[in-house]
Amino acid sequence: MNISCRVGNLILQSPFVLASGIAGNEYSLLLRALRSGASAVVTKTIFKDERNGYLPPIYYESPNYSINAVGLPGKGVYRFLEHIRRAKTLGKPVIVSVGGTSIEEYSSVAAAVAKSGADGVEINLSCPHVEGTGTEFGSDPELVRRVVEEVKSAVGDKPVFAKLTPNTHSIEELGLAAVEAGADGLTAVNTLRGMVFDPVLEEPVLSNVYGGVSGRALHPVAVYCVYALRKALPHTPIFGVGGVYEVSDALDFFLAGADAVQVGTSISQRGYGVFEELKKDLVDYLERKGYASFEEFVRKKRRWF
Amino acid sequence: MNISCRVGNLILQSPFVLASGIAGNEYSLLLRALRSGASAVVTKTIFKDERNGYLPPIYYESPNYSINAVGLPGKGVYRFLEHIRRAKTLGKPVIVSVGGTSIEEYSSVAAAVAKSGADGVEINLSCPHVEGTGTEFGSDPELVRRVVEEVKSAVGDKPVFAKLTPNTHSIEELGLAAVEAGADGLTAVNTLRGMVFDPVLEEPVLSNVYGGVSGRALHPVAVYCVYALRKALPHTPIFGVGGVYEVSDALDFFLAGADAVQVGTSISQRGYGVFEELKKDLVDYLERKGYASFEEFVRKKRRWF
Amino acid sequence: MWYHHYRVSSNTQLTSNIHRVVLESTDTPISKAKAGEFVMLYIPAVGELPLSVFKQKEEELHFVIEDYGGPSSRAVNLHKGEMVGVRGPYGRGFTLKQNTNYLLLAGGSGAPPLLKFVEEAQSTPGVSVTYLLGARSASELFLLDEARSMGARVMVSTDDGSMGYKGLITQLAEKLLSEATYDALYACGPEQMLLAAMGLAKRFGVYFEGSFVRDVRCAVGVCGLCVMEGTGRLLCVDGPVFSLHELEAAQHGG
Amino acid sequence: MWYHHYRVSSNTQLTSNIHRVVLESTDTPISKAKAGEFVMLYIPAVGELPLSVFKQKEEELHFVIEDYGGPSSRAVNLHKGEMVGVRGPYGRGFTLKQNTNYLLLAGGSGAPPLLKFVEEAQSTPGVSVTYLLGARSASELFLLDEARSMGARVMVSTDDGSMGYKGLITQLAEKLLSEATYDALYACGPEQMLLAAMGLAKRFGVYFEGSFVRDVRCAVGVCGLCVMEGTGRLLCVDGPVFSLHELEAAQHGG
Ligand SMILES: Cc1cc2nc3c(=O)[nH]c(=O)nc-3n(C[C@H](O)[C@H](O)[C@H](O)COP(=O)(O)OP(=O)(O)OC[C@H]3O[C@@H](n4cnc5c(N)ncnc54)[C@H](O)[C@@H]3O)c2cc1C
Ligand SMILES: Cc1cc2nc3c(=O)[nH]c(=O)nc-3n(C[C@H](O)[C@H](O)[C@H](O)COP(=O)(O)OP(=O)(O)OC[C@H]3O[C@@H](n4cnc5c(N)ncnc54)[C@H](O)[C@@H]3O)c2cc1C
Ligand SMILES: Cc1cc2nc3c(=O)[nH]c(=O)nc-3n(C[C@H](O)[C@H](O)[C@H](O)COP(=O)(O)O)c2cc1C
Ligand SMILES: Cc1cc2nc3c(=O)[nH]c(=O)nc-3n(C[C@H](O)[C@H](O)[C@H](O)COP(=O)(O)O)c2cc1C
Ligand code: FES
Ligand code: FES
Repeated sequence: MNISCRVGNLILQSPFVLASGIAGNEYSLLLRALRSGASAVVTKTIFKDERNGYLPPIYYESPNYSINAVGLPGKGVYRFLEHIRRAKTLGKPVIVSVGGTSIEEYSSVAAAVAKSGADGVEINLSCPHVEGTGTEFGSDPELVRRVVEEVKSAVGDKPVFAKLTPNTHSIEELGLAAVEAGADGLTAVNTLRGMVFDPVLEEPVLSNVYGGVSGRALHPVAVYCVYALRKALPHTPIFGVGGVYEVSDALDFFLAGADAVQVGTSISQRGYGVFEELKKDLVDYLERKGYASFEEFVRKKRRWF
Repeated sequence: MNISCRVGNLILQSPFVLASGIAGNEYSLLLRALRSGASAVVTKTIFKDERNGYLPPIYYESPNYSINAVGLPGKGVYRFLEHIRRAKTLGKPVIVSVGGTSIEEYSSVAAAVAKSGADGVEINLSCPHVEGTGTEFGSDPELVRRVVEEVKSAVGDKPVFAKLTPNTHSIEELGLAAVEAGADGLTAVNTLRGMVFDPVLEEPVLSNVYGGVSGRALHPVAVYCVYALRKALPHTPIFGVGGVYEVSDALDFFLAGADAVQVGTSISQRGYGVFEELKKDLVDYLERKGYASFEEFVRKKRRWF
Repeated sequence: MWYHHYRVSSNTQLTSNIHRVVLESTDTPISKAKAGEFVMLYIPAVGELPLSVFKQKEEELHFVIEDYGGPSSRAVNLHKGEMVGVRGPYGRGFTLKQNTNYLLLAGGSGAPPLLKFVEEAQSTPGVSVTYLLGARSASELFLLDEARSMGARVMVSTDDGSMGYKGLITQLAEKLLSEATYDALYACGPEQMLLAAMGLAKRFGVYFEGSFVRDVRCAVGVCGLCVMEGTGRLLCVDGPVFSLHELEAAQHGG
Repeated sequence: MWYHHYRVSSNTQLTSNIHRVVLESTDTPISKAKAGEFVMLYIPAVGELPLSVFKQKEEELHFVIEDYGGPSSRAVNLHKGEMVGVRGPYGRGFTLKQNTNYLLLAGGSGAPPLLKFVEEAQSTPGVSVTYLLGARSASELFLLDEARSMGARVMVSTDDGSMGYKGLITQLAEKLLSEATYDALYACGPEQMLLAAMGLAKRFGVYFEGSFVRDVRCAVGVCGLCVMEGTGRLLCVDGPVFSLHELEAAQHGG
């Protein structure tokens, strides 16, 4: 069963990709995800300079959701370039997530990683818990447009994905702005702003007080976002992200219009084995349903658009 | 143990109120909720004219969330007035949720229900799945301002609550607009736009294709919304709504700054008994922790503001 | 799991507008339903409708469905092999007690829950069942042998007298109630018939339960659309079967 | 449940900057940890830090905590009655095999997982344990009787010679390894000590495991901050205990 797919001009052996920020700060971890069956990886969001991130607690899990406020720690782009080169040694696409607290930072980081061999750039316009970056750019279509334009002109022909926030009244508006400004594709979505208290200790758990909700709770919202984007943009490559645990979660995204999915939080519960399991379960599903390939399934099943 | 509380000038015997749209379309159901221990009820959203709503499937439940697109069916305001009068016979507050597809409709419905004895009006600025109402007004601070102003001047001294959407990049902005325009309080939040597929049948389940996510998945997002509003508006009465199943869910809201909570989806799983259970569990909690009353707990535990 | 998935294994026409549809589970079947309990049948891209469980085996679900012109038109035309979703069972069914003499009144597609009741009654000590089915004419009667084979005394009424008693089913029931003693009167059918049956039960001092129909959309007690007006009772969780006592509360309101 | 809640039941100072803190469960206790596994200790409004489980009974958890100046300063000052959260146990601990002659090297607050190992080894057939604790001076040594009472041969080293062997713990270990045969060398302590111990193990051809420290924040394998550089291994899920083999992969990268 052929489960390869195309997302823009990226050719993927399967529609299962590692999401940004999930143990994606080191080449050896990126290689591990790729060896474990991810068809591509998105790195941790990279900034120009070193960032410490927040002190723990930075992560909390309930049966219905996870929430994190890691605070985008990282060594800065120049120390990361070597990691891009090393992560590429398996020949699978390495997409680098770029961040910035200014349009200039976004584009200079993007230029640097593109030059070091990134196969694509994902612009993090959607981190919900760090001031001065992420949603502060990504909630305003005009800023989305400007960031995407600058990044696109900085990276030349490397594909650029705009990663969008679900914390909006109109994800279509944000997606349209990104695509009009030259984005080659979209990633939907980042986490929803949320908060958790420990009820016994009567305290907000996260050191940052609030954070981003991912996992199962995010799933139906993320599926809707992909659907809304697909309606508005019939031909734009779209990664679906949010609560992919089982193959049925991935199918939701494919049916809603995603070309491939990224996998994040579920790795904390299912480990890296999740990639091979998803691939196997997708093959089983397609066989059982009598599809000849993943591509055929996608082509046939988009009746509601 | 005294668990009464004030939400603006409404005095409630407990901080547990029936949320709008949960079997709130008939006086006998409102009375049932009140007799089952709700300290107040919010009615189904009422429009000027009769509305059919959507055909089933209109509701879907997973362990992690519920999703609905009921489509705001109702008999229209004039046939509902009698229900308000009858629901009031127990002497507990009856808050009427008002809808509109124009500012004029919102305010005329509000005027009619206020005259028929509604103890408060909640403006539904946040239904995510019906075109021409709800979020179409509630996502734009300027429209929020105008609707609230008109409704407030139509209902005189009856308290007006603006019910807000979490589908926004800044709930503070919406809350501030409502309060500046004269809202006496806020209800946070309505459902998040979402979508669900049946993976075996490969179809979007809801007849409306997308709907509103409530229940457990909404909870951390709703708690954040209340927190953000409380930071921005230290003295505004706030109802927290979203995924209250156990008393610990309610405590999350109280700790985040809510004065009381509304209970919706959990009734589908726990039945009307949920109100007495929440009350009992709150009393137990306060006793175990050594608080003298609910009011004392609230006063003491707001360190992070 | 919200929807349990089933494949249509047969569809038999019983009358001009009533079909028997049999489903076979393709994953885990729904749990056991009692007579009067219902499920929501989801037909992809068509809609969802409430249906009483008529028969249930391990992996099988049987319905008797009448074509009313809406989604039910599609339901009666389900063809072998089609996939559907089923959720439930929901609600509260008919009470079954030992040593009781039951009179059952089924109006048209109201038959399924009562036929299921006959089946359940079969193995209950001391129970005797008289099953009445009413229709406009003989060609609209169905599944009489089924009822007989399960040990019920079966009688029918037709408006045109083409078979059995000529007249309304409630008139036949009135006749039977005046001739003999019954402990309980259970009914399912159009609202008018149910109200008439309720009147009979009161007049003859017989315990009554009836299975009603309202606008069921969520089936889990949140949308409120299936309210039994004035009672605070929801058909989907508190019914669809209500006793006389519960329905009188309906009339008094509050 | 993410956090299991505990109340501090005692806090005993062991050295100038090392305390033994005992917690008592107030709801459900965490499940059993193996020697080397760790938990995250959450001190409200302060933070969270990874700690090896030192002792564990049904409802009790014991830690040995050193004050490093950050959140650990608050942890060593936890007072009786204070409420905290604990999540875990996380990671993979030390391998314990029958009929093995272990040499354990504990540097300062690296003692707790190895003391727990001594306790587990006690009831394992054919196991003998030599436990070395190293510190700068005699006043910084602690819990030696605890180790002795559990059947370990205990030896100490101090930099200033104020007690036991004068010199580094790895020098003492080198001496012992040249004098006798050990099947396995297990170590926990500062990274420099661990690397030196690893060198010894290689030189003497002894099986090695060491418990390492990295920047543990999520403890569940998502943030990536605890990566053992170049290995693709995460300390929080694949460690904190790594064998020589796993660590050599670290040096070769990829
Ligand atoms: C608990 C329960 C159990 C049931 N069990 C069974 C069973 O076992 N077998 C069975 O056959 N049925 C059963 N029913 C009834 C069944 O579910 C449907 O309600 C019934 O079949 C109505 O069919 P429909 O949805 O096709 O028609 P509807 O959608 O009700 O419509 C019928 C026709 O009337 C028109 N119409 C309806 N409402 C309006 C309106 N407001 N304005 C204008 N036009 C309108 C429609 O367009 C259509 O043409 C049960 C119902 C309940 C509540
Ligand atoms: C698996 C595991 C098990 C452990 N078990 C134990 C145990 O049983 N007992 C025990 O005592 N410890 C244990 N530790 C270590 C412990 O969790 C803490 O890491 C250690 O106590 C550090 O303490 P801290 O957080 O207070 O200090 P840190 O926050 O690390 O800081 C120490 C001091 O250095 C400064 N500092 C730290 N980093 C920087 C920087 N980047 N720039 C500038 N200043 C900096 C801080 O401000 C502070 O003053 C374990 C660690 C791990 C990973
Ligand atoms: C711990 C953690 C760290 C994350 N860091 C980033 C990040 O650096 N950049 C980014 O764009 N998204 C980041 N995300 C968001 C994920 O990439 C993803 O969009 C989101 O978690 C939803 O997917 P999931 O439900 O599969 O986790 C992070 C998520 C988690 C849980
Ligand atoms: C079936 C259903 C119908 C609803 N109808 C309305 C409505 O008419 N008006 C409204 O303001 N909110 C409506 N809501 C939203 C709820 O009042 C509430 O804001 C939301 O469900 C979150 O709370 P919960 O998680 O406790 O359900 C509805 C929710 C559900 C589940
Ligand atoms: S059908 Fe929704 S409450 Fe009964
Ligand atoms: S601490 Fe986050 S991955 Fe190990």
